[in-house]
Amino acid sequence: MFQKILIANRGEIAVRIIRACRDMGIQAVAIYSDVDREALHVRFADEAYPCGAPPASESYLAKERIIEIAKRCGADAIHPGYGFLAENGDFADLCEREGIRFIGPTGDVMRAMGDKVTARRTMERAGVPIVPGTTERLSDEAAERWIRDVGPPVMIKASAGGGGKGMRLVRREEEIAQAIARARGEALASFGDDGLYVERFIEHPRHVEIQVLADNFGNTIHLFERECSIQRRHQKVIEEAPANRMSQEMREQMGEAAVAAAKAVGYRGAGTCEFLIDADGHFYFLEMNTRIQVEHAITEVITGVDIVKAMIRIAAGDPLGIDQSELSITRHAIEARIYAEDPDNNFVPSPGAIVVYRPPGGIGVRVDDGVYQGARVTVHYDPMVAKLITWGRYRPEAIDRMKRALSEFVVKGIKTTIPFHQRVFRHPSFVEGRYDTGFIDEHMASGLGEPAETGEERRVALMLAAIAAYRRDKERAERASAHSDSRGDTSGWRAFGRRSQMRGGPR
Amino acid sequence: MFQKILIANRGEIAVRIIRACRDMGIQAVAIYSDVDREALHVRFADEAYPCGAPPASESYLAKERIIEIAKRCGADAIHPGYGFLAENGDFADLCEREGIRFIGPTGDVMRAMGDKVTARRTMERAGVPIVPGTTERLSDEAAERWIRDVGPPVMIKASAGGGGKGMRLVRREEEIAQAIARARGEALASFGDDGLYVERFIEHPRHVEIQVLADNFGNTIHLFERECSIQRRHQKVIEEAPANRMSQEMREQMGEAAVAAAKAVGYRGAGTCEFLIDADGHFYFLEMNTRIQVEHAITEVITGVDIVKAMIRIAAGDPLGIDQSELSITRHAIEARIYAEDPDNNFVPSPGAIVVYRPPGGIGVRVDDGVYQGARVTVHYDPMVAKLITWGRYRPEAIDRMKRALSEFVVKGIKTTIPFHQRVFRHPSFVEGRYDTGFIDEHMASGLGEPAETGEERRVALMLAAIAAYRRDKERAERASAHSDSRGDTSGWRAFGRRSQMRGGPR
Amino acid sequence: MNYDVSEKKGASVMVGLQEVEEGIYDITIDGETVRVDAAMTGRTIYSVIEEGRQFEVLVDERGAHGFDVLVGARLFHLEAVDERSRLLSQQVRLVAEGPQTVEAEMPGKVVKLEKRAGDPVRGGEGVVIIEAMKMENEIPSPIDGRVVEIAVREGETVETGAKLFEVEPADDEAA
Amino acid sequence: MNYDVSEKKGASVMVGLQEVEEGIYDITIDGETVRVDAAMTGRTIYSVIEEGRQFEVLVDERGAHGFDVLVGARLFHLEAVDERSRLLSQQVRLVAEGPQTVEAEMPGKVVKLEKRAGDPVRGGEGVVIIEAMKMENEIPSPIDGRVVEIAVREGETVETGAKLFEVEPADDEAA
Repeated sequence: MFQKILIANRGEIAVRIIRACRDMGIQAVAIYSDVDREALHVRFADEAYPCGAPPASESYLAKERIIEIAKRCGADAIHPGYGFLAENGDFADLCEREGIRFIGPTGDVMRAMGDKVTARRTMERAGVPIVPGTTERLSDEAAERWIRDVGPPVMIKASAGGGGKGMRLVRREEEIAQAIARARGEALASFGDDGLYVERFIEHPRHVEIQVLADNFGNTIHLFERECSIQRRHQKVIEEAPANRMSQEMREQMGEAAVAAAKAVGYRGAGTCEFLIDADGHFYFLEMNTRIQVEHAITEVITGVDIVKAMIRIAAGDPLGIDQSELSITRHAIEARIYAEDPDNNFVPSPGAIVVYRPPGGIGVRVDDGVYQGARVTVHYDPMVAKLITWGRYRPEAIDRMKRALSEFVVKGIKTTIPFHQRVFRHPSFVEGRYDTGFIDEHMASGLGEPAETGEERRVALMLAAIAAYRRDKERAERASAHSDSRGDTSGWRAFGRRSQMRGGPR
Repeated sequence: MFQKILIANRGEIAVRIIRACRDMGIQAVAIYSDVDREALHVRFADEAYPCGAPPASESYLAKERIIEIAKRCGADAIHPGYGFLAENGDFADLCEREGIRFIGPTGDVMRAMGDKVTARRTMERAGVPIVPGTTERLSDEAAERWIRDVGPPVMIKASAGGGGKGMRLVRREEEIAQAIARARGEALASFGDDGLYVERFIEHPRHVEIQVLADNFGNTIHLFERECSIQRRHQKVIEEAPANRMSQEMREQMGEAAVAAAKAVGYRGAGTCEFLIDADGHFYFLEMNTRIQVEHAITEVITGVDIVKAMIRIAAGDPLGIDQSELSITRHAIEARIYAEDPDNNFVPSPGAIVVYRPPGGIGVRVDDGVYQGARVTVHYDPMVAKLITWGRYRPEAIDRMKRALSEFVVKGIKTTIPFHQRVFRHPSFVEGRYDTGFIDEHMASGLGEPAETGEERRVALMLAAIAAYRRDKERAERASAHSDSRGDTSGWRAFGRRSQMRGGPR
Repeated sequence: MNYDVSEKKGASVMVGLQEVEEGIYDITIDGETVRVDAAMTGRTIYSVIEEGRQFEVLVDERGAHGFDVLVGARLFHLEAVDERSRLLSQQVRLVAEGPQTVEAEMPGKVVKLEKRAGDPVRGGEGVVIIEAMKMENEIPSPIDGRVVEIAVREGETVETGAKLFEVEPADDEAA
Repeated sequence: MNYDVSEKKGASVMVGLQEVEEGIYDITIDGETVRVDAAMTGRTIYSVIEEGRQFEVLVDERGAHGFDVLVGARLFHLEAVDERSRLLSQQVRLVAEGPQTVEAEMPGKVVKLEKRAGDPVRGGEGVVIIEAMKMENEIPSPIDGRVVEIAVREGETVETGAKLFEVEPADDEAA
């Protein structure tokens, strides 16, 4: 087993991985950019080294520097977390060349899955259902011909694509030529590769993914599914496991498809196969994420399997040691991502110092966070500050606990998406489990779903504003009089001063 | 279902019950003594009413006042938690007479179990194995005769007993007469009842208990066992589930015995049958606790059943809705009780204000606490401030996470037993699961098990003491100079002042 | 003591406040007086008890008279002005009805200008786009009216509080 | 700047400290100098980095020169005295070697006196029993010697810091 692992990441996932190292008795090495010296992941680490200036390109993406730190401190392995270098095949290759184990699949596997056209062809060969469309890069003419044959609506996508870049929806034939041109331009600009392919467009699909684990001895298992249909700007905000409206046989079919996909590319480690499910309940392979997912925790809850520890053991060459037959779904889990954004102001980022931080607790609640009271959220990195995971024996219990946990979760100093989540979990469509990727646009357009303001809450708010104003004025007056005379003075303000000291004392 | 429940308790269990009410959409009413106005359970409640002076006898034990509050605020039911009025049969009767549902068994059942001699007789009749000994109250002569017949070592116990009061161990025949006299005196003083009985003394037993749930429709199930052998002064400090060295058939036998015991007294609600297990692996009924246990959470973890919610549903007249066959052990869980005591100073209580409070988090960790940063721990009540529960697929994973969680748990301002726990969970006998109720006396006598101090830690401590002293001196000097002249002054101290302001700003 | 409490752009309510003993207040709203026990439990977190009902309320000061008050899941942006300061604050409000200046709420990079000086603009319509935290954020006009000035250039990096643009209300166009 | 750092009743170690820039120190112990980056992350919690190794260290001030320092699972009770104050503190230590006064560490009720004035007592042996937090706590003598005075009565309630009893060292009996 490894003696020392360098975590090439920051925030909650770095803390999550450090915890796994602690649990395994492995030394954890953190790296930090100049603004992260006081970040939580540094405080949790056994060793910590600066890795450069705040911009990720100069620190958390600085391949050579990170390798050099790993070699200098004698780390056996590097865990990339998610984002940053997690799906960078060249970095994986570099690690192996330098004799440091990269905790994840090989660079070749990442590249094979990174190129969507290649991935689609591989999956098709492996018998995994893909979204109907082309499986090679198309010339303008070929693309136009294909679209006219099948007819709109279709989606033009960049082969090197991801994150919605180089993607164009075609609803009317007149749009074809311009859409192709735009997509190529964006693809070239974003990825330096203008290869395109075309897919049939699926209206309001559901997004369901399968977690897989594969070791170096041909053992490949799946840990069931996660439903990730609650998205905003192609960004997942709420996930749950198991999925809604999922029959046991569909679960098995998707699980087998995901295992087949992983085997088709000789996958190693933890990975996720993302699928779209259309209105008729057909599922289509979308892409494979060759890393740990943000939402891995809900799968850990329902199966009891520690996925990060499994990744480390697999990378160290241990056999998986878990048989598919041992696994069953013993809980229902939900995750809410808490972002430093202002949901009442178009989700504008809200950086700053966290002056009050009280995460929720109690039964059925797990918080994976990367901040603490006094921590500072900067503009440089992903605005997610915490993941709130709740569970129960059944889904309603998990939702009840989520609503309760959100009501306990106090973060002051920055705005967060906690109030937004409180609206989502009260919404009938969510409570019934009948939603798709259109949920937020349909139901959460600003204002919509806003909790009906009770006169009660309003009255209390008015009173507290007055009380807070009064207390502030009073303290100011007290400070003033305290300066004006240092002799004993018996004005109400001074008396208040003494009382408040008494309040501090034992009672 | 109830609309409103009054929680006749405080601290972590009151918070636990309020959370269950929140999860069920039930209004939670807190009561607070004069020192508890700012306690966490008050902040979490929907309603809160003062119940009297700090001494429990004048507040949390004031039956009539609590009933009166419940009636005034229109509570349907009262949850007593543990301690205080939880096992007070008269209070249960009073509630029912006043038309308020007491969440727990009837007063008669409590009394039947409260009187040890009656309980032993009932269990014997129900075929539940009891510690060999007498099953009626004994005269001095009868007691002495019995002891001489079987021979020492024997334990003389108070029939009304509990908490080690009125208990005397007899190792030599010469001690008999005095031991009987002492036990009677103590029993009379403590319980106003000098009834005694005698049991064979079991050396270093293990303490294993079975959680049961029973509804009003004759459904009685058990939620498997908890091992509570790690005790200090008859007080549990660490519990785990499932128990060590427990075969499946012994688990079934004990489960059946516990269910039989509950049925024998027509039990309703959640209860716990405590058993002693001797060195040969025989188990003997010790007593039944007719309330929620401090350590209920580890059973919730391994079974997924929310015991507090089940108690409320049963009291409301709902059927249990869980069949024994549905239940299985899906995790291993451990609880460490965190007390406001100084383990390095003979566990002297350590009340005071909590200036820093950072509970642990992440995978496999639950914290049930009754405090917060800024809260005040008083001398008036039980010194337990939090329960730390960790779990894993298997026991070693639960222990690894416990050690990690303890290392993350920061409580400053008061002393806690966290360092003590860190020693226990490193001890080979615990790690191997080979321990009994003698564990702490044998292995944790003060100093023993103290972590080997590394020169490293010592060096760092010396450095930080110097740094802290330096920073304090520096700030004092700065404040001084700031007063001495308000004009711009460029001494090092002033410059420091400016720099520290800069540090406060965005970076 | 009396305070005028109002939601931003909302009518104001007169709140009478009398401290009975420390932390205990008699509060009068719409002629009705209630006794309130407001204990501070940690920074900015109040435990409020009114006739038995307990509320956990978080209060953040915002500027001279502003208070963000969170009750349950509901956040209120309020202004509390004591009688003495009321006149002044009214003047402030009048000013606030003239041309509006919009400032950057966080540091970031200006990636796009969607309006030019002189363009008409609707309230909520985007004027500039700023990239921060790996996301593009459209900064909208607070009011219907016309863009008076754009104070930034594309590609420029701005700090918190930097002036982005100025808009004047539609009705001012009559002038 | 130089500090004498010692564990209670332990030998003291000279620690040299030179601030390089804010939060960065050159620390000299036993002639060896290392560079230490000590960042404060929240009250009393330090993140310390020395040649890459990171330690989370909690420091509590205790009285004039006392610091409780928690490193990992290990708590150190230390005294850090700068050179100027050393002489003074040495006098204090000398005093501390005379008769010892034991005070209540928490409020509570005196339930039992186990010694009388004049009784010989061993270090660690109980002198009075105080009940607090529903538990009886035996307050032991800090040293071998003789009880000089018992300052409380059974049944009496005592506040934190109240004098409980005084003992004088055995060797003083020679005097």
